[in-house]
Amino acid sequence: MCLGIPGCIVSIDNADDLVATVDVSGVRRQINISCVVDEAHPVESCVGDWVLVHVGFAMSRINEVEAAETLRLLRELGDLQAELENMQRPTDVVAAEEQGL
Amino acid sequence: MRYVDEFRDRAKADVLIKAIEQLLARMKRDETRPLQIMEVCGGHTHSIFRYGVEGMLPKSIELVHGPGCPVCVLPMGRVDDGVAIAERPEVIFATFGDAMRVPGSRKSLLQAKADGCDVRMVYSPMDALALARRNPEREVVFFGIGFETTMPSTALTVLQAEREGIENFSIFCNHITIVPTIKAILDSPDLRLDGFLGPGHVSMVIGDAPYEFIARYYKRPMVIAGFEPLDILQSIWMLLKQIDEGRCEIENQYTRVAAREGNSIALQAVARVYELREFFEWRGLGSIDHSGVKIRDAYGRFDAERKFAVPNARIADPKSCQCGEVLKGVIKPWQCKVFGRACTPETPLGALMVSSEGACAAYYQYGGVKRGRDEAEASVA
Amino acid sequence: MTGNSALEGLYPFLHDKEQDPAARDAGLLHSIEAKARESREANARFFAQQAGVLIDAAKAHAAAYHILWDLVHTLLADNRGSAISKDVAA
Amino acid sequence: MNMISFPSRRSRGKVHAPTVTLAHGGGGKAMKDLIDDLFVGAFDNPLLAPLDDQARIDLSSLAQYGDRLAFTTDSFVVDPLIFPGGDIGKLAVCGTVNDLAVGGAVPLYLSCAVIIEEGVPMDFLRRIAQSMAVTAQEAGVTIVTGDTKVVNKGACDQMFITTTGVGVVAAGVELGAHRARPGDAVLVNGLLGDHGAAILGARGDMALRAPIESDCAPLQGLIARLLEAAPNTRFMRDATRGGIATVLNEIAEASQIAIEIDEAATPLRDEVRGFCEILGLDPLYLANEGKIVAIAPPDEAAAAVDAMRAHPLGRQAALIGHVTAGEPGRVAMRTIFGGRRIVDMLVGEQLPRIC
Repeated sequence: MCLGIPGCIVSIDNADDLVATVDVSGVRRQINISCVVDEAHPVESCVGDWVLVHVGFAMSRINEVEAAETLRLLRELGDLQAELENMQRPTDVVAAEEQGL
Repeated sequence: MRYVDEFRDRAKADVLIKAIEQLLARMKRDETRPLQIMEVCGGHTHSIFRYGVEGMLPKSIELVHGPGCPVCVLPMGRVDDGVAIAERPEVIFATFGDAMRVPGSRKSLLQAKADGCDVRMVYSPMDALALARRNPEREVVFFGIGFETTMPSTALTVLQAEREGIENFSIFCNHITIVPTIKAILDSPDLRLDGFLGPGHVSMVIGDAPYEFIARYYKRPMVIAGFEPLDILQSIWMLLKQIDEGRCEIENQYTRVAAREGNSIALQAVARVYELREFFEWRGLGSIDHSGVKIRDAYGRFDAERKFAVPNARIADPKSCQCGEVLKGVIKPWQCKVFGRACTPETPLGALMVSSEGACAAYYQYGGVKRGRDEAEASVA
Repeated sequence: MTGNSALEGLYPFLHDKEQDPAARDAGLLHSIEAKARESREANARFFAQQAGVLIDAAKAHAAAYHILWDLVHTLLADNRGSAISKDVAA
Repeated sequence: MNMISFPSRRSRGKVHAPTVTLAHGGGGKAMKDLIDDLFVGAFDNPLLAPLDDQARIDLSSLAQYGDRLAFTTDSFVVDPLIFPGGDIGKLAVCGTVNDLAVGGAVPLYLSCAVIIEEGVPMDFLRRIAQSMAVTAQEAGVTIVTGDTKVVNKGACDQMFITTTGVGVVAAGVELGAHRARPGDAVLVNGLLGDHGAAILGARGDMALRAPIESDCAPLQGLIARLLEAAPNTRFMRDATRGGIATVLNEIAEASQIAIEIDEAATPLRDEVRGFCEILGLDPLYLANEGKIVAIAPPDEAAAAVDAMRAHPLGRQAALIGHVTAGEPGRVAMRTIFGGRRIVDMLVGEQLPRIC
């Protein structure tokens, strides 16, 4: 449901109708940005912003901090696993040796 | 591709799979049956099949593919009504590509186009409005389908048409809401689901408050999930942690896109243009109260159902179709009597075979036919 | 209008105050009646629109039956069939 | 009606009308002028010049190339007729040349039948004829016979072209879809899906602007290099409509083997990826007009890839997978995410989706 893709706003084409152009991996398309423009984000400030595009509308601003945080959690999980494995290795080796005998 | 490729990273997938396996190993649970997790959203179903996520998961986790494809659940009668509008000589009928193949009782829009109707595929409702601007002597009707995610775009297009004073544009409104449908699934007596992956893009519009009842009254955990395969794995892991720790909460994995409070501009546009229907018919699930919207009187001139008399036919789902049971996770697609026989993507009987988002079509397309049967045979033996 | 009231409009069931049972039953009744009406109307509309087709189909059915009946009797016995079909026609 | 025979020493006619009319298909002077001016002028060669009802080709001249005649035909309809990276004329030559070349044949002669809707601008037609001439030269083929028809407005969409090609297969070259064996390598000669994306983009329905050009190109040169380097190549096919997914399924079916490809090794242009992500399309099913899938035995695979990479039309050639002994007829893909999915035949046309 609801195919959406991150794109970067590269130009404002019509500030009255809130029409902008986004770039998705080199492909460009005009979209409507009225759902992501408010007092905190006036239309002039939108160029360079990453948005989630759905059926020609920017439906959400992509939160860079949150994206980095999600990835950081995953990295930590990976580090933790690696550490645990390191700690377990001696017992594994012992177990293997016992089996070998 | 930024914000995409990072979330398709294979090394991180391995980490999550291992974490899921470890969690499962120490969890206290009923070992006689798998944990059933429903991804409500068709976008998730698509990603799961597209990236082969299901095969990476331990056997003790079963993904149940939910009703979250607005194209699939469109009842035949509504398709017939759309075709009837498209058949009017003055009409240009603009639609998203995936609605073209949905069968009506007489024909699909694809067939209507072959029969001479002016059916155009568009990417955005705004493109349909542009068609109206360019063709002032014709009536442009946009086939409004989609859940809460898509609703605001159609509403904003209506508001734009009003601002510009465009009179030859209207919406054939079939927008539906997923939240009451989750409730309907939770209310079904044969429910076995252990938790939900929440629809990330619906959530970016409505926020996470509307799901609270799932945790509070139905005591099921939910994790609002993004659509990249890593998002899905991480959400499953978060869900397992909730189950393991005995929590039932609405958590959000997709924080980079779906803010807790949703998008108030989008919601305001929705509230301005639409009002709730008493009930709406879903293919496979029947009539669900307050699960669809129609255009308010104030915008009645943009409502294709008022502009053109539609037959408003009701056509029952085929009796042999077991989509409802598949949707609730009672049976798997391949266990349906007609799956892959009378019901194929070329000649779909049920909702779930209609679009590639549908659970049955996905199984069929990505080779679940064989795998499914093998598993079924193995479980019998 | 805020996002919150928009949500209330979209999902009234989430914002239901503690309803008294009578009001709930009345609501339920109303919903059932609406669905029944809808169904009755669809039925009536169908028969109103398709009456001609249905009658034609019934007639065609009857005619085919007569031909078959005549044929069977012509083949199996003498020409008794026509007398019977006359009876039927009468 | 075939091109009419005229006395061989004659002056070439000239077209003065700005658009094609029914008279240009009527068999009279107008038609002669059209054929002379647009086609004979562009395709100029000794075999075509006499404009007899047929081209006559000396058998002994064919025999120097090999021991079997290859013969193929294809019709070309495309919307729009001119697109980034090509036009219907270029497509009509490349398509037939490639159909011959993937069978191991040296493409030699083409025929060209054109159906034109009345009202088509003469300059446009001239451009298409020129494009065919240039592409034919590039492909080393001669257009030796043809036919022109003009139909009423609305009876066709501007222009349809049918080309038929004749080529010769060298002795010893044996290619067949049934010859794939477990262990064989699956190769492609470059970035996939460019043509499909370019055409969809050029139609403008989805209002996407993408710097994607069709890969439309004649591949006889690349294929000759490939066969030199890997003489035991089992099979080749150009991955046109239905994309590589369809070709792989056809091979798996014909050879009763399984194929497994690796998504990470599958060459795709960033813009094509973006295009597919926006519209919810799968690039494996997008059409190509200058890409082949080749099945090579394991010991020749590396040489085949190197040979293709040394050719301008194969710079991004890649080994994308292997033939396996799995379930016969099954094509699967190891995804970039590490999962495995089935790559099935497409049901109907691929449509953009919102959900």
